[in-house]
Order: sequence, then C-alpha cells, then structure tokens
Amino acid sequence: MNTTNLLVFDGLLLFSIVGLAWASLATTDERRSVILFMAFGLVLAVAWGRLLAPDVALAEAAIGAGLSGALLLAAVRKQSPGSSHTHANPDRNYSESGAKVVLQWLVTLLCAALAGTLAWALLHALSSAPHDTLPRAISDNLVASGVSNPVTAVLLNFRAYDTLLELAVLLTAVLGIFSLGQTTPGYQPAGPVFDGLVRWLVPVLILTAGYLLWVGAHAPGGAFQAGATLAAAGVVLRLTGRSRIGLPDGFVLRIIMAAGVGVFLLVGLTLLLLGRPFLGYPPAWAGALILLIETAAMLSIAATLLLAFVGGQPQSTAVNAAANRQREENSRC
Amino acid sequence: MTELLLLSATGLMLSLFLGLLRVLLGPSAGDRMLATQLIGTVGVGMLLVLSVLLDEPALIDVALLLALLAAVAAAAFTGQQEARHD
Amino acid sequence: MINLASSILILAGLFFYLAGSIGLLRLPDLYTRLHALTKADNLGLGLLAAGLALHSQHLLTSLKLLLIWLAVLAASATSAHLIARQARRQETRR
Amino acid sequence: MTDAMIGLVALPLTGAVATLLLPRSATVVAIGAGLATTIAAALLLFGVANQGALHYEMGGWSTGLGITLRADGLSALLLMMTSLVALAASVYASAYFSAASERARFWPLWLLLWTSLNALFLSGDLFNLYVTLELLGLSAVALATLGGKRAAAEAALRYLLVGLLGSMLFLAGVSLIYAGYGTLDLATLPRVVEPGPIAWTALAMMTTGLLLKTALFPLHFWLPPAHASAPAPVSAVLSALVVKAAFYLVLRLWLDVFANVVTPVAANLLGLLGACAVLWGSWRALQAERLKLLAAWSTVAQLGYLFLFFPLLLALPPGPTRDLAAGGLVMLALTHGFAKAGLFLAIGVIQQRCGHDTIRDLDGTAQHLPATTFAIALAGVALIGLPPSGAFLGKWQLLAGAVETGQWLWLVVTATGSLLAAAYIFRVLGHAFGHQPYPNQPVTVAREEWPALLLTAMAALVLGLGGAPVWKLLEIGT
Repeated sequence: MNTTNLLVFDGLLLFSIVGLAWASLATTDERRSVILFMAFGLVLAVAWGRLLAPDVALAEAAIGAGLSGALLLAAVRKQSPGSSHTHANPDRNYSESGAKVVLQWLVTLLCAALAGTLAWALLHALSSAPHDTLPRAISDNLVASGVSNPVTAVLLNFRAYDTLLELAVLLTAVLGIFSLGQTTPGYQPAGPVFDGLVRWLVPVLILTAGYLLWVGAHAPGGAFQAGATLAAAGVVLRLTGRSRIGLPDGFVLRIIMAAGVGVFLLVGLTLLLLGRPFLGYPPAWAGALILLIETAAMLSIAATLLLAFVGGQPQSTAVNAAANRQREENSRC
Repeated sequence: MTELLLLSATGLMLSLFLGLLRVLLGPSAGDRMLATQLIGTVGVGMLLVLSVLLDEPALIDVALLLALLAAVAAAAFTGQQEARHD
Repeated sequence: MINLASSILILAGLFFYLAGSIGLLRLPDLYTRLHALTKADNLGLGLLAAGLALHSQHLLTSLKLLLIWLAVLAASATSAHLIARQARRQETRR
Repeated sequence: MTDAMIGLVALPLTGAVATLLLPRSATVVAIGAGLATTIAAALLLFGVANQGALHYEMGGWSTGLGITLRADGLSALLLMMTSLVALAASVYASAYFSAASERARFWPLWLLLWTSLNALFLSGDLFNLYVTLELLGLSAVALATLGGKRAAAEAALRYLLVGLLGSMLFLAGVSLIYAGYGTLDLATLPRVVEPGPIAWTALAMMTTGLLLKTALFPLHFWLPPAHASAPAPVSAVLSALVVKAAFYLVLRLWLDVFANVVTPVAANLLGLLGACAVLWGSWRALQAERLKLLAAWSTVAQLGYLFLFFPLLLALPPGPTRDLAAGGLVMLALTHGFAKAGLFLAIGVIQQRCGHDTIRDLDGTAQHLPATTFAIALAGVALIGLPPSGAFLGKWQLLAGAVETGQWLWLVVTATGSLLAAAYIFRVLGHAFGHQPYPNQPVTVAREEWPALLLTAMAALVLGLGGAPVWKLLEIGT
C-alpha cells in the first residue's frame, strides 16, 4: 500500500517517541522515570514494526518493554528500600550550584555540535550513490545459507564469526557479573492471584521462545529474541520469590553459560577437521547446524540476561533453602 | 478496508496520547501503571492493524511478544509493591 | 459480507479503545479508572482482533490473534487486581 | 598456514570455555592453550615471512559478504609479541593466584582477553573490529576488578565507561563508513575512500574513540588508576598489549585505510598530543610514590613516543627512509610491550614478597630479589632507550626522521623524555640497592621471577641486537 497515507500516523508516532524520551529523562522522580521509559519501549517497538523491521521490533519488545523495565524497577527498589518518599525532596534539585549548570550547558552544546556534525556527514553519505552490492550479494547467496530469513542468514552464516565473538562478549559479561559476588535474596513469596498469573505466563513464554527460535529460520525471530523471552520467564519466577529463578546449580549453569560459544566453536572446528572452511557449513546441513547453534545460543543468552537481572551469582541451593525456611518462619509471625 | 484500517491506526494513536497524558498526570504509581497497561494494549492493537496495512505477518508475532511482556512488566511492578508492603 | 462484518467489528473495537482511554483520563479516582481500562483491554482489543481475524481468514493467524487477546485479558485482569489491592492497602494504612 | 589464523582465535577461546567447565584443572588447561596459541603465532610469523601476506575467508564466503581475516608483517609481529607476553604473564599468574576460587575466575576471562587481542590483530573488517574492541574492553575491565579492592572497583568502573564511550564513537564512524561506501572490508576501503565530509567525520570519530582507549594525552586520565590497581599479571597485559591494540588500529586507519584522507595538520596535532604525553607522563612517573603508579605513568609517556611518528611518516615521501621510520615505530612499540610487561611482573614479585611497592622503602630489594631487580634494570634500559635495546633503534629512527624532515621539536621532546625516564628509573634502582649480603642463588622464586627476566631481556637485548628482520617483515603489506 502507499505509505504516504500513513503520514499523519507517522508524525504522531514520532512526536510521542520524542516526547516520551524527553519526559523520561527530564523527570526527577526515578519511579515515574522508569514507568515513562517502559512506555517509551512499547512505543519504540511499534515504531520498529512501522519501519518494517520486525526483527528489531521483536528485540525491542523483549528488551525495551519487558526486561529493562523490570530491571530498572528492581534497581529503584534497591536504591530506596522501604519507602518511595525518601527521594521526593524538592529542595535537592534546586540547590545546584551555578558551575554545575554552566557545565550542563556546555555538555549540551557539545552534544548538539556532535549531533550536527554527524547529521551533516550522514546526509552526505545518504546522498552519495546508493550501494546495493551487499544486499544483492546476500539475496544471491540466500539459497546456500540454509535459511530463508536474510537477517538470520547474515547473523548465523555469512557473518557467523561476528556472532561467535558477540557470544563471547556475553560470556565475558556474565563472568564480570559473577565477580560482583552473590545475589541478595529475592522477593517475598507471591499471593494466590499472582501465582495464577505465573502458572500460565511462564509456560506460554517458554513456548513462545521455542516458537521464535524455530520461526527465525524463515521469518523474523531467532536466538536473541527467543533468549530474551526465555529470560522474561525467569524474571517472572524471580518476582514470585523463587531466587533460583529456574536456573540450575554449579556445573550445569556453567555449561549453559558456555553453551553458545562452545557449540559454535565445536561446529566450526569440526567442519575445519572435515576439510571445510571454519564455520563453512555444507549447504545441505546449514539449516540444521544453524538451528543447533541457535538453540545453544538461546540458552546462553537467556542465562546471561537473567544473571544480569539478578546482578550476581545465584546462591547455592543449600543457602537458598535455609533462606526460604527463614522467610517462611518470618511470614508466619 | 484500507481507509478503515488507516482510521483505526490514527484512532489508536489518539488513544495512546490519552494514555500518555495519564502517565504524566499520575498522580499515584498505580495510575501510571494502569496507563502503561493501556499503552501496551494500544501498542498491540497498532501492531495488529499495521501488520494488515503493511502486509507484514511477522508483526503479529511482535504483538504477541508485546502482549506477553506487558504482563511481565505489570508483574514486575506489582511484585515490587508486594515485596515492599509485606 | 465478511468485509462488512469485519469493518463493523474493527470500528466497534476502536470505539471501546477510545472510550476506555477517555475514561482513564476523565474518571475521578483509581478504581473507576481501573474500570475504564478494562473496556479497552477486553472489549477494544477483543473486537479489533476478531475483526482482523475475519479479514485475514487464515486459521493460524486467527489462532494467534485469539492467543494475543487471551494473554492481554488474563494479564490485565491480574494486574488490575494487584494494582487495586495495593491501592486499597495504602488507603487502609493511612 | 591459514589454519594458524583460525588457531589464534579458536585455541584461546576453546581454552576459555574449557577452563570455565573444568575449574579444578584450569591452570593446566590454560597454560596448555597458551602454549598452543603461541605455537600458532610462531607458525603464522613464519608463514608470513615465507609466503607473504595471508588472508582467510571465514565460512568460505567471499570478501564483502563474509568476514576476511588478514595477516601482514605488522599484524604477525604484534601477534607474536602478544603471545610471548601473554604466555609469560600466564606462567607468572599460575603462581600469583593462589586461592582456587581466584583461579577459577581469572583463567576464563584471561583467555577471553587473549582471544580478543588475537582476533583484533587478525580482523580485516571494520564491524568485526568493533566486536573485538567490545570483547577486549569488557574482558579487560572484568580482569581489572579481580584486585577486589574498592579503589580497583572505582577505577574499573571509570575504565568501563571510557571503554564504552570509545567503542560507541568507533561504531558511529563504522556506520558512517558503511552508509557512505557500502563496504566494511579494510582492503577494499583504501580504493574507494575519498576526502570529504563522510571520511573526515568517520575518521575523526573512530580516531577519537581509539585515542580514548589507547589513553593518549589528554585522554589518559583513566589509565594510571586502572593499571595501577589491577592484579600484577593483568596490569602487565593491560599496559603492554591492550592499549597497543587500540594504537594498532589508529596506525592501520591512518596509514592504510584512510591514507589519502589524512592531512599533515591532523598528523601534527597527533604529534603534539604525543609530545605532551611524553613530557607529562614522564614527569608524573618521576613523582610517583608507588612503583605500579610509576609504571602506569611511564606507559602514558611511552605511548606518546609512538604518536610522534605520525607527522614524520606523513611528511616523508614513500621510500626507504619512510620504511625505516615505520620500522622504528613498530620496534619501539614491540620493545615497550616486552619491557613494560616484564616491569609489571617484576613489580608484582616485589609487591608480594615485600608486602608493598613504595619506592622510598625499597632498600635492600636488590639483595632479596637480585633477578627481579635485574629485570627492572633491563626494563629501564629499554624504557630509557639505551643501546642495545630495541627502543634505541626505534628512537634512532625517530631522530633520523625528525632531522630528515626538519621537525626539530620532536627531537627536543625525545631527548627530554629520555632524560626524565633515566631519572625515574635510576630513582628506583638507587632505592633498591642496600647494604645487605647477596644470597647464593640469584633467582630465588623461579616461576615468579623468570617471566619478568625473559621479557625484559627480550626488550633490552634480543630486539636490539637481532631486530633487523622486523624491518623486512614490515615490507610485507596487505
């Protein structure tokens, strides 16, 4: 259809995005800011959909609207335990010294200058001759890639090496999070209504993750979106007071963390031993190998996001059981 | 049909703006969360309409994910409140 | 015929969306606003999804639309309950 | 030979996964993976020397669609240095970390850092380079926090933010390049890049990001606290290799990819910043009270020398004189890598054996730890640039280039910097020698002292006396 008809819609969408971004940054109350940010994520997901980038929209929906909202709420909770009124001190925001204001203006001006330069260069880049060699090369080779979704073909086949290193980045992030120490005990056990929500939401999220993983071969979706959805299931479990958040203990957890990089490497090196290039899948096997790698990557990604959400190494089961018992006794009083 | 869908998309946009106004006005956290809930539902509706308008079936998947994760966000919010008051 | 039916459903959905949002904005307190919101969630999205399902005429698409509606329905019912209970608790505490 | 390129990335990465899964035998696995990686680096060096520049198309996809790994003389030399330094530091680390839990956390991150360095030196694709920079920055920060102290955590947080800002700037430049020229391949770009707003802005953003990561004055503020508070083997690699990786990219971009975009004015600016770094870094090193801080400030200064070469290389016409200067630059970088890694390891030994690294209280260290003190002296020879160190050859070429192009300022800066370096090194050595009897054995704790000794000997003797092949290897371009 003719997209100019959507001009009014586009204008309003743009306005709401800019307005929300400004509002969530300008707000001084952290909790209001977080809620505004969640709304921002929702609208942004719609915008990506409008731009016909469903892959990005899926990722934005999972990360922006779902996980980061939960993460930020948890952060605010940690910052001001017990009360939402401690930071509602209006004087604090007006007592800033003049120097700070000047500095803020300087930074703003600098950012504006940088943005201007970028825009100027980008304008030149976009007005120069269009380069369609790469998109054409991708569509020419799509048949041999084993999948029909060009995004998955680029991520898991043509530029699989990038993705391997990205998974290594995620592994590094988890190991870095582990060095922060153990997690604090989680939330209170949930009431019956909340438990009712969890009882259907978690299985549906897991099913959806599986669906997104499978559908990634020929339509938008894939390991990242599936992993984020799976992580969302873990977040829900965490909110109901299960501090193991569905993650296993010790060795198995380490296997899950390393699965993405490990399986990727295993496939690459096996192919090398069989006389093919590193990560050069035989076309007949490409689809299956990509699904295998994506499954492992999904588990690693979900574990990484979850561990980032809880912000440390989960406590071992023994400690956990003791904490739970303690909590039960407390709630009885 | 196209005109009707265009109308619905713009109408949903109006609904979104009303919800945003409530987010800004508050006054309580519960009010804001209600409004976010509305914005989520509006977003789901928009994606569904857009998926037909732009002929992109994958947007239905995005809507599904958004619907499920809106529930997670609400759970995170209320879970936090629970923890605070018990 | 199907087109007409689906158009009517979509329009009705849009009406409830708008009614819900206006209610959310205009009604005086949290509980009444809660009531308004459920109009948008349950009826608005439900009618819209039904209209689009009629329009698409694919079984899988219709099932997905149904699932989306059910998810939003259950989520909004739960969170409405939790938000209301939390507000109630804060009131009794005061 | 191209399999060696895969090995350089896959071996340490496999090692990282293996040490994560087998924490009990992590040390053995890690040293094994390190040895294998070093062998791969040596194979690659011989391969490049005999067959010329190598390239490998990942997954068998042609350049442009897929990612191509490339190795020329410069990258092969830096890969060899990386492996030798990292291997020596690994041996030292196996003695440094005693608690099992510390080891279990250290080895996977260590091997991930090694992977990222190798991947960076081999990468032939701008976006892939961004990914390697992310991996490098994140693993370096995670390792720097292993010190466990509050100061370390604060320094690491700043290090993380600086690293992220640098990566973001680099990525912005990369996106601009892709939007403007439609390719990310380093070998294709020199043919299509032309002076203009796109190339200027992209180069400026990428360079700024990389200068942040390589800590060129005045963007060096984060380096001394981060490098001085990390565990000794980590400090060694951070100072010797991690900042070099970002510097290598600046070199690649300015001399290869954007060769027809850079202007003498811009190169002079880099040279001036380098001169400030030399003087300010050396001055702060002279005033440092702790050995580790001295070594960290000395890194700021030594990186400055490398940037002095940019105005020379741009002023010199292509030919043997320019090649000699370029070789001098690489020789200086290599020497500093070995010398600084050795210095940090030696300081680590002193810190663990004496319980502190305050320079004023070093009296008698020469008698307790003669081999370590000798290693510091050797590192000093290389840092000052005395013959027969590799740095002497490097600085000689720097001075020759400055005379050739009539850029006298760099001559003055180099001379002043070397004098200041001599002052801070002799200050340490002066405190280290006391009046106690020497032990019978010069090397008292083998696994801790030998790595530093070998690394500094490499810098002060081997590179200087046997460094001629470096220039030959550098003629092998992409």
